[in-house]
Amino acid sequence: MLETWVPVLIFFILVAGFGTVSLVLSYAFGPKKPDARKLSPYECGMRPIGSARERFSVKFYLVAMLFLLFDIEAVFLFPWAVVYRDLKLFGFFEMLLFIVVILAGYIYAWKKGALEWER
Amino acid sequence: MSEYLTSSDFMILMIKIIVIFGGVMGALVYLTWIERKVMARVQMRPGPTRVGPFGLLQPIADGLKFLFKEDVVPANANRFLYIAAPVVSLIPALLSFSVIPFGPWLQVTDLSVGLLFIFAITSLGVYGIVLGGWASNSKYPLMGAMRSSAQMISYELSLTLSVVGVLMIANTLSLNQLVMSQQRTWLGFIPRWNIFLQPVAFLIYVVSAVAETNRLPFDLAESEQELVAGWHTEYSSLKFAMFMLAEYANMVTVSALATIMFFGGWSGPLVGPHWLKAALPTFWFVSKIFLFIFFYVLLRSTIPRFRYDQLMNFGWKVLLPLSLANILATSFVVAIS
Amino acid sequence: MIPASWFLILSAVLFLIGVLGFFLKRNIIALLLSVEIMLNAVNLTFVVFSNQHRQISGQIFVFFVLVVAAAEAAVGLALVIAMFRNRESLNVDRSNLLKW
Amino acid sequence: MIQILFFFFAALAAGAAINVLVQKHVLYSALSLILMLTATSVLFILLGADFLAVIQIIVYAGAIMVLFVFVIMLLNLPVDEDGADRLRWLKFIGIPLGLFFLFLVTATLWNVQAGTGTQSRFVGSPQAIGQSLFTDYLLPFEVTSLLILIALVGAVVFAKKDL
Repeated sequence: MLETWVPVLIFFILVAGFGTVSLVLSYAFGPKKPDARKLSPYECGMRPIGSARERFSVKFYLVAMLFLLFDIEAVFLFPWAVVYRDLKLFGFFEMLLFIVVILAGYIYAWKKGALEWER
Repeated sequence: MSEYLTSSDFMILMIKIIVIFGGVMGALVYLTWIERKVMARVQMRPGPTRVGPFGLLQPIADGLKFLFKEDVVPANANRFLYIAAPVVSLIPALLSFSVIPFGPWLQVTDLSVGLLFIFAITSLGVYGIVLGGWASNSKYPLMGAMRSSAQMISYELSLTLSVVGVLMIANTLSLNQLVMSQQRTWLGFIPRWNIFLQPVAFLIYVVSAVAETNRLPFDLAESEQELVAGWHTEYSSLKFAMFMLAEYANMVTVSALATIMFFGGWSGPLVGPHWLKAALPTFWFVSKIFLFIFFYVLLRSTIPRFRYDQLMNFGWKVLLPLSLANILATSFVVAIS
Repeated sequence: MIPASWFLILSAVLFLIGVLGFFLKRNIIALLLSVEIMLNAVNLTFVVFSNQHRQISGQIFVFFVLVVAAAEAAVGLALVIAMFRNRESLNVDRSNLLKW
Repeated sequence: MIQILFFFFAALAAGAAINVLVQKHVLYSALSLILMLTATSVLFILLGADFLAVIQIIVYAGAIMVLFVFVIMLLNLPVDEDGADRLRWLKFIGIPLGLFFLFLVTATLWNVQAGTGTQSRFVGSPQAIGQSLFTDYLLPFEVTSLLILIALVGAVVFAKKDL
């Protein structure tokens, strides 16, 4: 089975090589005439005000957190789906229970406004 | 070890890798031409015409231009991450072609977990965007990157969940076997494609795929009227081209996955002499992918952009429950039948 | 062929790095990262023994470890955010209000 | 050949793990951890756990670390303020003791050469894992859902300011 992964490794080396070579090429061929204005951050011609790295809304955390927890659920669904033929109705009910419990959390998050983007 | 490197198996493998890599790179470069032509036609313009017949040499001219452009690294950018980000986003995008079956024989390797391998690889693509935006140390890129990554992970979820219904029918994660499971026909002429069994999953998949690849109408990351160009505002020369290449590669990957899972992959009528029978599957596969891409471009040129809150609400409040309901409904039907 | 002990030694090395990180770093996010290193080292051990004993159970446990890691990261980082709101610092030594 | 792969990825994992500790900025630590996770998942493949290797990348690198990176960017942390810590001296005891521990483990394991890890491949296919997970480990699996529920509720409560 390990043999099936060897081509992936070769392909990876090829792709990584391609990426690196194109970086080197653009470094080698491009002209280099930097000046202060050119190297300043893009602000539609204005002088940048303050640092770019501001703090973001906690929304982004909530989205990533919900994604993480539902991703875990999805990960359980994959092995379940491939053996589903053997599990039959039993498998349906075990997954129903699993999903219902997680849906409770989903509804909670919804009710608490974690899914609202506007606020 | 050394006998493996000189064996004919290894030679065949290398030929396959070169054919697939070369073909994919050529196709990606020419996708830009197709996109510009189709968009131009929709807007009653001729599109590129100057370079070569029908502007066919335009992508090559563009490539050369990218190569000879100045390679700017902004002064207060985070140099290492700034340079690494395009590579980080390009590698996963191209690596997924190592498992896609372009035909019964034309596949680099058929992993037993091929589908999940693609999901795993594409989930790493987020980092290229996040790091690109963060390392630029500029406001528009950072906002674009945060938006884009939040959008990508939200829709990645429904993308992953929409596939589960198909897996319940096919019971395999190997992409080649997924295609094989759709070979037969109903009543002798309707192909046994999963789209007829899983229409809801297919709809969810298509919507999520468009959002996942940051294409219009979901290109909130680089909505040019608000954020200039999103996370790659500060990028120039070949680094910018690499981001573009990664975006197009992702587009082809999701189209290829849609074809494999819902449209029978490389299956199609086989006629004619032997050499034609060997070549036709690849032709069918590429044509199906092309149809998807065409649909993408039409979508881009016809539908206006969503608002960001609409987008996130749609993903979390409509697509996610819908895909869960689809899974439960499918499993119930499969269980009682 | 790779002896199982090599994997186990690597796992011990990784676990040790995690432990050291947990003791030596002061940034709370770095502490959480160190915990992830330790969990990962344990995962490696589980897989080695699963391979060794030809039993799938070890790999199933890795699954559960993954869930625990995810839950830990979700709640831990929520705490980090809450803490940062109150203290404007992530140094674990600065959050000493419960201490006397 | 396979040994070379092992050494390369083992060194990569260990080096990346050390780099997590060495880096001053926590974003670099997180990125280094992603590298370590990827290297470990290659080791999983060497051990025949194909499915787990992929799952490890999906969950760890693709979700957990995304969360970390988001939080790091969200808070826009200043560089690690290691300053005058009262636990400075820990370094001088901890590292030697840790190395001693490592020596003990290595010495013990070195003598147990009998078991060979990757002689015949034992593949953790998704089917095998599914069969076991949904029959023998049914109860832990269902309890897992409770764990996820609790984590979700807890995280929402902690992170939302105004409930």
